[in-house]
Amino acid sequence: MTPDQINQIAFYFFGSLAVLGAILTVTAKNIVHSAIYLITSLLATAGIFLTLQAQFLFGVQIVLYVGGIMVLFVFVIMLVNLDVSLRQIRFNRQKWVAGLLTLVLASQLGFALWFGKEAFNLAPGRTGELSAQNVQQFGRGLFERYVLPFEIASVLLLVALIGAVVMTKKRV
Amino acid sequence: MLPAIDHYLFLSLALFTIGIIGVLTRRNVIIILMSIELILNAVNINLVAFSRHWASVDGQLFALFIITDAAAEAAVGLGIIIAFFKNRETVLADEMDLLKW
Amino acid sequence: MAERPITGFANIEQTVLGADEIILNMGPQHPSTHGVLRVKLRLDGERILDSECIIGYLHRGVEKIAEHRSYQQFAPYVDRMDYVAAISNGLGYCEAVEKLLGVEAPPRAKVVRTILTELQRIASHLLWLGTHALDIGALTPVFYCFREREEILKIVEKYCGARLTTHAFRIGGLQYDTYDGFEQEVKRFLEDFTAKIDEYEQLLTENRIWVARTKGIGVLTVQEAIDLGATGPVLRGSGMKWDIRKAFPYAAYDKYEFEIPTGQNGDTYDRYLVRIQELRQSRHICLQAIEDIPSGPILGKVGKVLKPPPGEVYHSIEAPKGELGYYIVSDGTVQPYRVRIRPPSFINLEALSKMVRGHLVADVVAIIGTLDIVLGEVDR
Amino acid sequence: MSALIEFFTPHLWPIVFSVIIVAVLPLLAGYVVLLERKVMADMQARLGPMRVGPHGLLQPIADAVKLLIKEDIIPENADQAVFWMAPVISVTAALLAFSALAIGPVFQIADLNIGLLFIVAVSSMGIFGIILGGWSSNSHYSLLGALRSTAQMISYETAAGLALVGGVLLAGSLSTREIVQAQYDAGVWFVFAAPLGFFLYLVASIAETNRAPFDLPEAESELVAGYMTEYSGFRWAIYFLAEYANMIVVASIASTLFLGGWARPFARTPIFNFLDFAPPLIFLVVAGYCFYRAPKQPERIQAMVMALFGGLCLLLAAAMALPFVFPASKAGIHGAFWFLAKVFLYVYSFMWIRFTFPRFRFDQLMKLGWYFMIPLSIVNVLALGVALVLKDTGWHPAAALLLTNAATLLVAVWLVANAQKKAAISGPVTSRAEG
Repeated sequence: MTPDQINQIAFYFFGSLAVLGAILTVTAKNIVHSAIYLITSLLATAGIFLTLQAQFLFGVQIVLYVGGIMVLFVFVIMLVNLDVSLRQIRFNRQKWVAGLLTLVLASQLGFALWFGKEAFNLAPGRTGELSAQNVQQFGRGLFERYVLPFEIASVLLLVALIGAVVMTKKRV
Repeated sequence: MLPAIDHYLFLSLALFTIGIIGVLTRRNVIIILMSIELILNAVNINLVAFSRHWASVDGQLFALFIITDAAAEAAVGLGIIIAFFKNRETVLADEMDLLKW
Repeated sequence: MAERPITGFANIEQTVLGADEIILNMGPQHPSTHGVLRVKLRLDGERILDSECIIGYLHRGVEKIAEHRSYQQFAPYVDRMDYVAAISNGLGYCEAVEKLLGVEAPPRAKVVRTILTELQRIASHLLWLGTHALDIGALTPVFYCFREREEILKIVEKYCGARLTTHAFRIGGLQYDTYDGFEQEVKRFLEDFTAKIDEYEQLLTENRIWVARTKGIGVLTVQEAIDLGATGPVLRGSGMKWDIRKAFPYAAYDKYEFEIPTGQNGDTYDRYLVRIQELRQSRHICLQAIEDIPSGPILGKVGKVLKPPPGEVYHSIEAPKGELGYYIVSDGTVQPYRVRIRPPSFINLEALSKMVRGHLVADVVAIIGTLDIVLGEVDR
Repeated sequence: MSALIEFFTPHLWPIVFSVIIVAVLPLLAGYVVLLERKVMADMQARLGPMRVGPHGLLQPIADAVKLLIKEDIIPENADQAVFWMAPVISVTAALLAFSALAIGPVFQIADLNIGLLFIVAVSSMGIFGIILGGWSSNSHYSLLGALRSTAQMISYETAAGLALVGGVLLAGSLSTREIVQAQYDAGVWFVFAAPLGFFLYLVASIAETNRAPFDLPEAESELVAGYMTEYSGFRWAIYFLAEYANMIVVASIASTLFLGGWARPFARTPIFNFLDFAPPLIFLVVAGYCFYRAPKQPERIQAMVMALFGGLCLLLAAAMALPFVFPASKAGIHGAFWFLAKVFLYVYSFMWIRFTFPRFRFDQLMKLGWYFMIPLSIVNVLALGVALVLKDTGWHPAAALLLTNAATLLVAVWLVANAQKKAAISGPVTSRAEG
């Protein structure tokens, strides 16, 4: 078993886990179960990041997505009434139309990807490997080339923070 | 040798589609928000796969920005849900039919 | 919602997100309801909108039992009401029956009664302090308190053979005289005791978390306390200088000088300070009493069969928890026609729902603690 | 088969270490519990467990056996699958964090380049064990406990993370190995370079592990047992294991980042080389005490266990003395000793705090987190950044750090004073009752 094989196995394992989790997220009856499946899917995505040598992003995905955002989701789910939601109809009226249209869109995109590989120039690109020490590269990129988007993102977060606080206060 | 890049693209496409189906068909707003997270996640896989493909960290940086964005979106979205739930006692999208309350 | 502005609940403007209200049953199986009290709380998040006390899980019909026992036979039953201060219960009952009979205990008996009752008050307050601190999360004071309480229980055990439900007194005086070395042992204990109180205070009084947890919590104004009929440290913590030991002296209290500590704001912290001061005052009283115990008989002139003349009597004493009253009606037979007990815990407990409104769940625990209730007495 | 062996050969040591951690950690956690009970007893003027084995030395094993053979109860209306899964998540997260921790320079499963981030990430997963356990029990106490713990852990994780960022800034790396190396090279532990950062991490880590005075999620006197009210037997034991494993994890992080990791105190000062003799000597003394006490035990079995314990200590002392014979093994053996010594010191401080203070109320806890801890940790990171810039512009590092730390301290004092002023205005004023 070579490292390549391991990578292959890891990709298919995490990939199928992510898809399975996603499907169950959308179809689950209980919202908390839904959230758990989404967490599974996100963790599987983190695993995929790991196979792509994006270690820092792997950490960020777990800390922010799983440890932050999903906790927030679960928190809110517990605050809003759960017993009622179990008895409600899961899907809305236009579910068949919506599902069909989405599948059409997906098949179009898939068709384009499958038959248009050359057009997208998806042949193996540069042979250079990402260095194993890409945390340093990552930091450099963030604070040199992309420092302006970084600052904008921080402002965005601040705005979101204030917005969330203002909205959830009882009286504004 | 990793799986070729189009494997990642198809995985991403699958997640994206499932996310869209969730957004369009579910009634519960929280699930809709979670489906949006799925979509963003699908985009992240694409970005990171290309980052690896082109041997440059730029894609990862974009993915980081998207995660930031997802955090902001979740905070505001959940804030709206809580505010709405306080007023109308519902979290169903098709019952949110008032422009102002 | 509340009739008065919510004072203790610092300016949290509804941190709890508006989830729908839930009903939380605290007890009867709950570690910090001091027995089998059940408090039904209507909560908004963790904020209390309403509360209701449900009692009676420990009801034994003590008052009814009295009607089928002779006066002496009933005396041990009162020990089972406030079982952490059995001696005080016994004193109240004995004095009430003595009043009905028109006899008086001899001076020696009175002084010994005073000493034992004050020791019991210290023991009761120590138990309160330890469990109250434990409820608020301080794990250590309870063991320090029990260390000293153990000394008192040892003295009581040596005196009458029992530690908890003592049945220490008899109608008309005492059954036993003090044992040899009683004075020395009590004195030794009292002399060390100030340092021990300082030790508790070191752990709690200035502790910022303790102050934050108790100041402004469960505020009861003087008027509210009077309206609710609260007595004892709960009333004194609100600032009322009222103590039956001073107002209607019984036993030998008129011979000794002591102060009535009072609080100012009527919050949990003030009641804590009041009780700590009471510990010091009780020690002071005991020290005075132990200095000269008059010699003489220990049992007054009462017959073997007690047949009080028909009539009624109300006698109350200052038990550790407040005014403990006995209302006894005699029809001239050997058994009382009716005994009605005014238990301080039961009446102080009435204040609970007023005090907890607007506070958090954690404060309920602090407030139940500060009321110092014993369910055996509430339910009888 | 041969392919498998070939694949596993380079990973032999990591696998061995993982097995050791999974096997030893529950035992260690059990003995940390015993230690805690003994420390508690000592502070509370009593003896603590004394029955099982001499001085209660076998108590953890007895407890474990009792918990394992207890009836396994799942509440009828509980969400079975989630109820089953929640404690497993908790303990998995706690154990996974060990994979990047370095217990000494040799004993490490993997030296990740995102080491610290990985540890923080996987231990943040532990929240799910608590919140899902609380939710699935279908009990109000559990749910309130779960909600409390979620709010608390999110708030304090921010403060803890920012406090760690301070240390990482000083070290310039996320890898545990390089962080320790940086402290060794600098000749000073980061606790002295960033004392406020250490203090913030200490407080935040207590809150993160749900220990008193921040143990609101499981506040015994209010919420019975918080999120684990409905748990019993083995599942409860798993939660317990997770809690103590988490304690060891945060202690390990703190000793790696702030207390010099596996480096001996004064590692680069030759005068203090005599400290190398400390590890075997300490174990020798303990062994001597055990042998001294063994004949005095009331029961024969107790005497035997005591002697056995003494023998164990003797063995450990011999192991600690090994480096004097084979200098090559010094780094591994003494490194592990110093690291574990620091971890236990940190855990001891947790216990000390627990038995001294009453519990915070929930709103007070959140106020402390958001109004004091988080602003101060942000200021701390900024100040350390300024210090690093000053160093680059030619300042002496000590002077730069002194200046910036003083500035942070001023901010802290200002925050406290401000809060006190506010409390004085809004809160009722009480003077002591006269008596």
